[in-house]
Amino acid sequence: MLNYIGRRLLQLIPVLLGMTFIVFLIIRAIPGDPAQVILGQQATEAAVQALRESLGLDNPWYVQYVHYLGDLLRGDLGTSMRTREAISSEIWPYLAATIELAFCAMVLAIIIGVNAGIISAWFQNSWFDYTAMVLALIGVSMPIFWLGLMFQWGFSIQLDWLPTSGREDARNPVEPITHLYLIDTLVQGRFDQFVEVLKHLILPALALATIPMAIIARMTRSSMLEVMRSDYIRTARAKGQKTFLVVYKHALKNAIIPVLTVIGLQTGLLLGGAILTETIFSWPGVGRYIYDAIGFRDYPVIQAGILIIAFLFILINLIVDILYSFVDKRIKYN
Amino acid sequence: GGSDDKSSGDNKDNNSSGDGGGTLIFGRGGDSVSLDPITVTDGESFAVTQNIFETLIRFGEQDTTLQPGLAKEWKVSDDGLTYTFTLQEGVKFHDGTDFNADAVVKNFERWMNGNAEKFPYYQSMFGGFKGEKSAVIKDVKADGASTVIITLNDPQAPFLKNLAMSPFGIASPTAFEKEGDKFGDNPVGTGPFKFVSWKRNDSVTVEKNADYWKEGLPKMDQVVFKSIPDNSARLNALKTGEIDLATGISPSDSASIEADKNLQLIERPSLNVGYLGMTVTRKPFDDKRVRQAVNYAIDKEALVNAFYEGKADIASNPMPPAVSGFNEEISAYPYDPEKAKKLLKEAGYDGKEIELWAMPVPRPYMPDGQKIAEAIQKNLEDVGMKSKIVTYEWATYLEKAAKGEADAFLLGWTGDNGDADNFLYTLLDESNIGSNNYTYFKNSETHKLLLEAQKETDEEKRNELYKKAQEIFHDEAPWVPLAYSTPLLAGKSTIKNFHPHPTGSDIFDTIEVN
Amino acid sequence: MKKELLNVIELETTFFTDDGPVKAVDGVSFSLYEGEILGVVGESGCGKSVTSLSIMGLIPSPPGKITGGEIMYKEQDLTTFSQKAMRKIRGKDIAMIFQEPMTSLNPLFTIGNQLTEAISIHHKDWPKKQIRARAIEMMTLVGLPRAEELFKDYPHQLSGGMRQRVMIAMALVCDPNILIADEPTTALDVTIQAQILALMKDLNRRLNTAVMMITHDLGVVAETCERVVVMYGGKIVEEGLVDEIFKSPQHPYTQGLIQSIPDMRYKKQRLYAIPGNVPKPGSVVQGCRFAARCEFAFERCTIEEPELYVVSPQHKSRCFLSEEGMRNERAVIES
Amino acid sequence: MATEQTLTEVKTNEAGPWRDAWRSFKKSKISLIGAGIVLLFIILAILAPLIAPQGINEQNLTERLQPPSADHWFGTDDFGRDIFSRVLYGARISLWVGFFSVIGSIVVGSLLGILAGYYGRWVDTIISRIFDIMLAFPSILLAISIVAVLGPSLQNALIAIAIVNIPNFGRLIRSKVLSIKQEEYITSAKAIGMKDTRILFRHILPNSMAPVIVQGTLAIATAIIEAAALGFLGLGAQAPTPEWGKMLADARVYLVNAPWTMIFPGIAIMLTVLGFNLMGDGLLDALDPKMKN
Amino acid sequence: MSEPLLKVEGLKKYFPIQAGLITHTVGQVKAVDDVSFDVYEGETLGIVGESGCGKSTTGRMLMRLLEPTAGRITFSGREISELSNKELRAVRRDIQMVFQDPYASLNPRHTIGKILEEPLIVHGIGNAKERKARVLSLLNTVGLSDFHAKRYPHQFSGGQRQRVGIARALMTNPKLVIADEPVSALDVSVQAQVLNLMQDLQRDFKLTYIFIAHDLGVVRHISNRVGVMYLGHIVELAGSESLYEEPLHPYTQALLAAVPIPDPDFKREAELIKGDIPSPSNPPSGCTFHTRCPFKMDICTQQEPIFKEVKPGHSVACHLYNDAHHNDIKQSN
Ligand SMILES: Nc1ncnc2c1ncn2[C@@H]1O[C@H](COP(=O)(O)OP(=O)(O)OP(=O)(O)O)[C@@H](O)[C@H]1O
Ligand SMILES: Nc1ncnc2c1ncn2[C@@H]1O[C@H](COP(=O)(O)OP(=O)(O)OP(=O)(O)O)[C@@H](O)[C@H]1O
Ligand SMILES: [Mg+2]
Ligand SMILES: [Mg+2]
Repeated sequence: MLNYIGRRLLQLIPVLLGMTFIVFLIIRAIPGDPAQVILGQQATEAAVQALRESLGLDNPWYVQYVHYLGDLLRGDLGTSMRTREAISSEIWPYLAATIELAFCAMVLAIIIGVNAGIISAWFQNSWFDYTAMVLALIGVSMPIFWLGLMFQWGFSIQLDWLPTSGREDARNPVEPITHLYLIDTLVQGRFDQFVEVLKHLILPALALATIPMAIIARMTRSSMLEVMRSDYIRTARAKGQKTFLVVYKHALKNAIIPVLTVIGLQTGLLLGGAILTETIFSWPGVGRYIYDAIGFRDYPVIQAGILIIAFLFILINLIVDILYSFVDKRIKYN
Repeated sequence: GGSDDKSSGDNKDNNSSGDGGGTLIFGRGGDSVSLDPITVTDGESFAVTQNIFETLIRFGEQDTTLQPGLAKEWKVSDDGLTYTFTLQEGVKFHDGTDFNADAVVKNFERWMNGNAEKFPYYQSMFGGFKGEKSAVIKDVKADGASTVIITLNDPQAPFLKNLAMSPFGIASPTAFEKEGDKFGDNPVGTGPFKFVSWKRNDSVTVEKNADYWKEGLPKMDQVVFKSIPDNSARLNALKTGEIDLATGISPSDSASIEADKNLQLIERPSLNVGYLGMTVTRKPFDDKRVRQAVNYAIDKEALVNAFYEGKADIASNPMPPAVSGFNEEISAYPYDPEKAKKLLKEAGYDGKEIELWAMPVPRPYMPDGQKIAEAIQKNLEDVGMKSKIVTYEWATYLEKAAKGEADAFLLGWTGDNGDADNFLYTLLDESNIGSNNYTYFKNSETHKLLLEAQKETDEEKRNELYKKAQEIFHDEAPWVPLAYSTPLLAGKSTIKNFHPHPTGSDIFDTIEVN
Repeated sequence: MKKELLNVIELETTFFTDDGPVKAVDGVSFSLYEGEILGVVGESGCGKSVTSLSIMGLIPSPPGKITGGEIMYKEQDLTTFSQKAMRKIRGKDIAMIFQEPMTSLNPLFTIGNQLTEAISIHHKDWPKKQIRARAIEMMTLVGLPRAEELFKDYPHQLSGGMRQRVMIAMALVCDPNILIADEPTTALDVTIQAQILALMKDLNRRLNTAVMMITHDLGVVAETCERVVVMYGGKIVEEGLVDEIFKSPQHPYTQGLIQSIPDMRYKKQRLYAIPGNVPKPGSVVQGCRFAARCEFAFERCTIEEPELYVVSPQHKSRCFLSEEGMRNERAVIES
Repeated sequence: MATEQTLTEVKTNEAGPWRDAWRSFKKSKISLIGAGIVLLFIILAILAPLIAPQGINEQNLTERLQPPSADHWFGTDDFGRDIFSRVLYGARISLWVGFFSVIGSIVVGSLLGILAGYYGRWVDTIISRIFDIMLAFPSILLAISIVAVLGPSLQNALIAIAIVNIPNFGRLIRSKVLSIKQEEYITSAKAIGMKDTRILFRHILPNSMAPVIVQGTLAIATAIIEAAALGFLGLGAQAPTPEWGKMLADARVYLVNAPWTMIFPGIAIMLTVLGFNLMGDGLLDALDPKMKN
Repeated sequence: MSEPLLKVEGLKKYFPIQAGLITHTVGQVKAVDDVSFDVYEGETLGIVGESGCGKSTTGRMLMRLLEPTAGRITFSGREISELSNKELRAVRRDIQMVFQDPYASLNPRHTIGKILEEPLIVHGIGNAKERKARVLSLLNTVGLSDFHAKRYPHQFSGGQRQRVGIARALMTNPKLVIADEPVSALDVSVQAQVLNLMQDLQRDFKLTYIFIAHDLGVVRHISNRVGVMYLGHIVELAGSESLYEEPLHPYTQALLAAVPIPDPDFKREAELIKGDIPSPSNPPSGCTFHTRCPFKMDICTQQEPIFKEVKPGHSVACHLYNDAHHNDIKQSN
């Protein structure tokens, strides 16, 4: 087990290295002079040149890359060109916002998706199955940025049930500790704020959850159907086991394995897709952070942001792989 | 972040206390970059620092006239090289440090010993840093506790206006000496509000400075600067009551706001101009007649009505009327497609398709570059000029335009300090080719006029020089000036005494919410 | 005469597929007696598994459905039982083991878990200890060594033979009256098959469980069963005591089948081969299903469907040649 | 004999693997609906100039933001342009982007996949690693980065989407090649003395096509959404192109006052994507039932 | 006796087992371990054994579909293991193979006609017309009709598919046909048809067969000589009469005893053997059968028995028949 994790971590090294290189290349290839951007429209040429030098932008790219790698190894993600803050120290609140959003979305997607999939498979060809699967197909086909706007239009503007944007009620701001507001408010015993935070989470999380939810539901269903046809399910039924237990004990555990992969993949995609949701709901997350940084040519921030998301993505998939081995003892990692 | 947490916690009150007080949630388009004003150049940062810091001289409530700030009064020597400021007394910084001449000198010393990267605005407004030849300020000295003397190397006509700009807010020396580079996270000034906390990309919270030196101000207990990047999301938040006041209202929404009795539309006096620039070094715009033809071809009125929703005036000059020196005698080219066609024919325009660059980001002077470009495209097509709309990401856009790569491009300018020089010289003088003179326009006459005006301290004479220059610009037509827009804000109808400032950085000392 | 445990009467099971309904089992009737081992033999697709799954009420539905007949057990018709009632029967009264020991055990649960589950379903009141003891007792009974250790193992850690033993243990753990074994040894190697067959015979004798042994291997039938039912195309074509069926098979299909197997004990010069192919299930045929491949077919065979004629008290055959009056004729044809 | 023979031939000709796939595809109502939707949009796209009541760029500033009416079925936008016409033309753009970006990824992906799968060893290691790295980035993020480099335009969005999808197809083909290499009919082809290249092109590739077609159809759906997302973020099509995502971005401001400017392009995206998804699902069942999981 | 058509000496195939932090070989599956036998023209050599004993691996190595780890394979006097790819393809004209799963071994996207024609195209035999004629003639030979050429594999029954598989193997007029469990997947009644067909073809085309199967009855029926494999070794090889009547190796005896006989009167005499087949990745020391052998002696656990002829035409690898094993030990020391 440890051996396996160790091996997977070792295997990550070339991928991570490749990732840093690709990110670095892409960022360098973006046209535009960050120095000019930092100083703005009214800056003089001399000032721009001076800034360029002091940022090391006039070094050849490989020198910049080596410096960059060296810094990364020291845990230094660089300094934002715009705010002049160390990215490693300023990124957490953004990341926390995204993580909180993504986590809630994923929890929603998993709970609803998996159960809808199970029930659809259990009552195959029933009206529930048809409805759920049609909804799932529509869900997969949904442009979430549009869906998000429609939610906003419907639930915030027309019905005025839920807030349109942000993470908290600005009149009653959360005192951040971990920057995961659900946790922070609970720790401080501020249930009024907790409810506010939840209210702010609902729409973006729902929008973000739509696609993974649909995909998970479909995957669970087909995986369940496959498993339900298998011999050991027949065995369980031949023992006289209750259908509920056959489904939720015997079948689910087997069917969940491919679903786990999908969950892992979708979590990563969701982190990327958050950029759209964050735009629509003014969510101060890492997606916006990167997107804004692109606008400002804030190289170090773009690099660090993309790298961190990609790293999280890899990490999640690693965790999923490890989860497998807990679910399925057959998977021998040696 | 701020360690001062008495604001959070138990104040669940809303802002309905009769005599002001309460919290104002101000929704805006972006987050601050830093809260140390001298280090930044962006309006969103200034919007906050304006309320925490004060400058020696401040602008008028809604114009760019010079008013006493932290300096009660000032004198200029005849040669224009020595400025003597008398400071307000009894003012304290938020951290308790006394505000006095010493503090002012320390601020100037901090700035003068910096560099272009750290303090970009100091460089661009005052020419350079200590010891540099181009530096405007020679030195700054305290004369007693409440007098400061600033000596210049060369006279600078807009010097006082420059000093009134937000970056030159006076900070507590104790604090910036202690915090160093982190001062931007923990700003301490003398302003009406004290810094409380900053949630990146989300909100900055400031609270009432109870010891503010202006009696009875500020009215609000707390102001939250909330960033909601998306215009429509911001408006939605206003409508649902999540915020009280919103900037960056798109003109297209003005009608619906005016119709809503819970909301009011607030206009910010204009200090900007939006224009279509034509790069005079590129065909076909190297021919004056073609440029004039384009001026005739564009239906500015329709544009202003459609995309500024009437919240703008048709522009006739490269600077807005609020700036002294504006030439009222010049009127904009009328919409005359026939004339345009004729001029094009005269010029022998070959029908070559041009690239029409559209701004990728909204700015007050250009609420929707894409759409305006589309409309212009149509206008040009009507007179036989084919164009292709091109856009780049904002930074690239500016950079490429500065390199003279655009045929025709949309752009605009918001004045920094309300001086004509800041428009005409910056945008159209040959010495700014490659930076802000994107049209590459070059004219020996205007060059002479503008340089002369920089040295001229007599207001009348100076204005004459600028008016003359504007005539030449009108005739040479490197631009199609499109509009002087009044940027819009919207707020709850309960908001009172809010006077948005043309520079875009508002001080919330007088604002009240009932 | 032994007591009749199970009586299947005119069972008809249909699959409603996209290509129309397929009658996989078409009017099958037979009885299973106490303590006996009944062989059900036939080539693939003839409906053996569907018959057994019908008895268990485990026909995958949709698309399958019992469309006719009765399955009488303890004077009740199982086809009328609800799923809930059926669950009480399954495992406790009628147990089943399957062809693929590799896939019939849930790969994600330990052997112990699956065995004890089988017990606790029907003995909810038993304490954990008792359940465990019973499971281990059963494992020992089916010849699984180191039962205690195996208890914690996962199926993939066991060999095919051991897994089939686990399956048998699981089936017998609640003392069922009937054990349906659907090709329990087909996937196993010969040496292992011999062990499992021996085990089943032994258990049948010791526990007096009636076994319905489904197989396509006549060798297995000859070795283990007392009575046998031969199926072809969803129907029973011949039924009788093993001795009789092997010595004097009545139906041409049974005859062909027996002759077409190479015998290991001596060398046949040339095998008898039934011409043609096993019919596609669901193909509608007029008359006798086997007529197209039958050497002895005559006109009547293609028009009219023969019934199960009684040849001797325990021996029936679905062939006109077995009809009372035809016996003599048959002798003529055969000679 | 001749006549009987030809009769049987005619009948048996109907039964190739593709025919079978078509038959089972036809059987599924859902996939037919999907194909119907796709076909409808294709027809609309082709006939857009004929059907559209107005040109895509016919501005009429006096008729801005009109709600749906008999004249303007979907209402008008802020230029007074007919949204229905623009949505119709938008179909051209979305289908074009979807189709060609996927073709691009299939071509490049297949090439790399075949190289990796067939030659194995270090070729495989390098190509697979590159795929791993690319897949480690959430696709929309990668696409945004690529567009940031190339500059925002429809064409660059198409290229970015194509690049982002390459590893998906590459991996698919690679795994297909690897698994088909193990199939017994490949062994039997080797056993009759067939050359490797012939095996690759006559046996392995044709048998890998089914999943590529399925994946391709589904990828078109994703590509359409991704293109719209980029357009929405201002990184794809530029004004006045009536690209759906771009139309949504332009219409956001009118969410409250003129919701129809948002609703119709959104529905158009959803329907087209749904069509391709349904069709892909049907194809999956018809062409490659084994691939389902 | 004449020269053998195929001579196999010391054939081995070890599959590496890979694992570890940085993948490396941690062990081997000894799928085939030192197998030697001859095949004579016109005969059928049967190979039996339980699953995983290495039958298929052996068959595949004979055609070099798998590269042997060691050993020599000589076909018609040519060393197959040393041929270049080009020469090898030519040899594959003379050696053909029939596979166990008749469905999996036919490309589902090709018609039967195309499948059958392909060997001819590959070897450049005949022009289009001649090829077509040959396809039709062979179709008829294996009992199918002309119109079947236009059909696809999935439209056939298992037996018919296996006929196609056989027809394909015969397209190039091979000398040797290796049939790997050609009837295991078939129904009993159809199995007899295919066995008969194979016998007829052998007679008509003067074929030599290597017939791999696990059904002892089938092997006896079709083979002249039979080799019994256990865990990668051939433990006994003899004429089928001799092998079935007087099996020498305890494993052969156990195997024969385990086969159910379709005769209710038959009474089993021999004891059943106990235990499972060990894993080929970790075979027992000495004689690999010793874990299950009722006659196990001390030497069996230590020393591998030598495969040798103990009676004319009857070879066995068992210490029971090795009087000279003491000498052998001395020699090896
Ligand atoms: N789920 C199903 N859907 C449709 N048809 C089915 C299904 N299950 C079985 N059948 C049909 O019923 C027929 C009888 O199947 P059954 O499994 O009983 O055969 P069998 O005699 O057990 O064969 P085998 O020896 O291959 O196990 C099959 O040929 C098949 O066509
Ligand atoms: N490619 C391979 N890699 C690793 N091990 C293999 C490979 N092919 C076969 N083996 C192993 O070699 C051993 C012999 O396999 P082989 O297929 O020759 O057996 P067989 O006698 O044909 O069995 P069966 O009767 O099941 O077909 C088995 O244990 C198998 O697991
Ligand atoms: Mg069966
Ligand atoms: Mg094999």
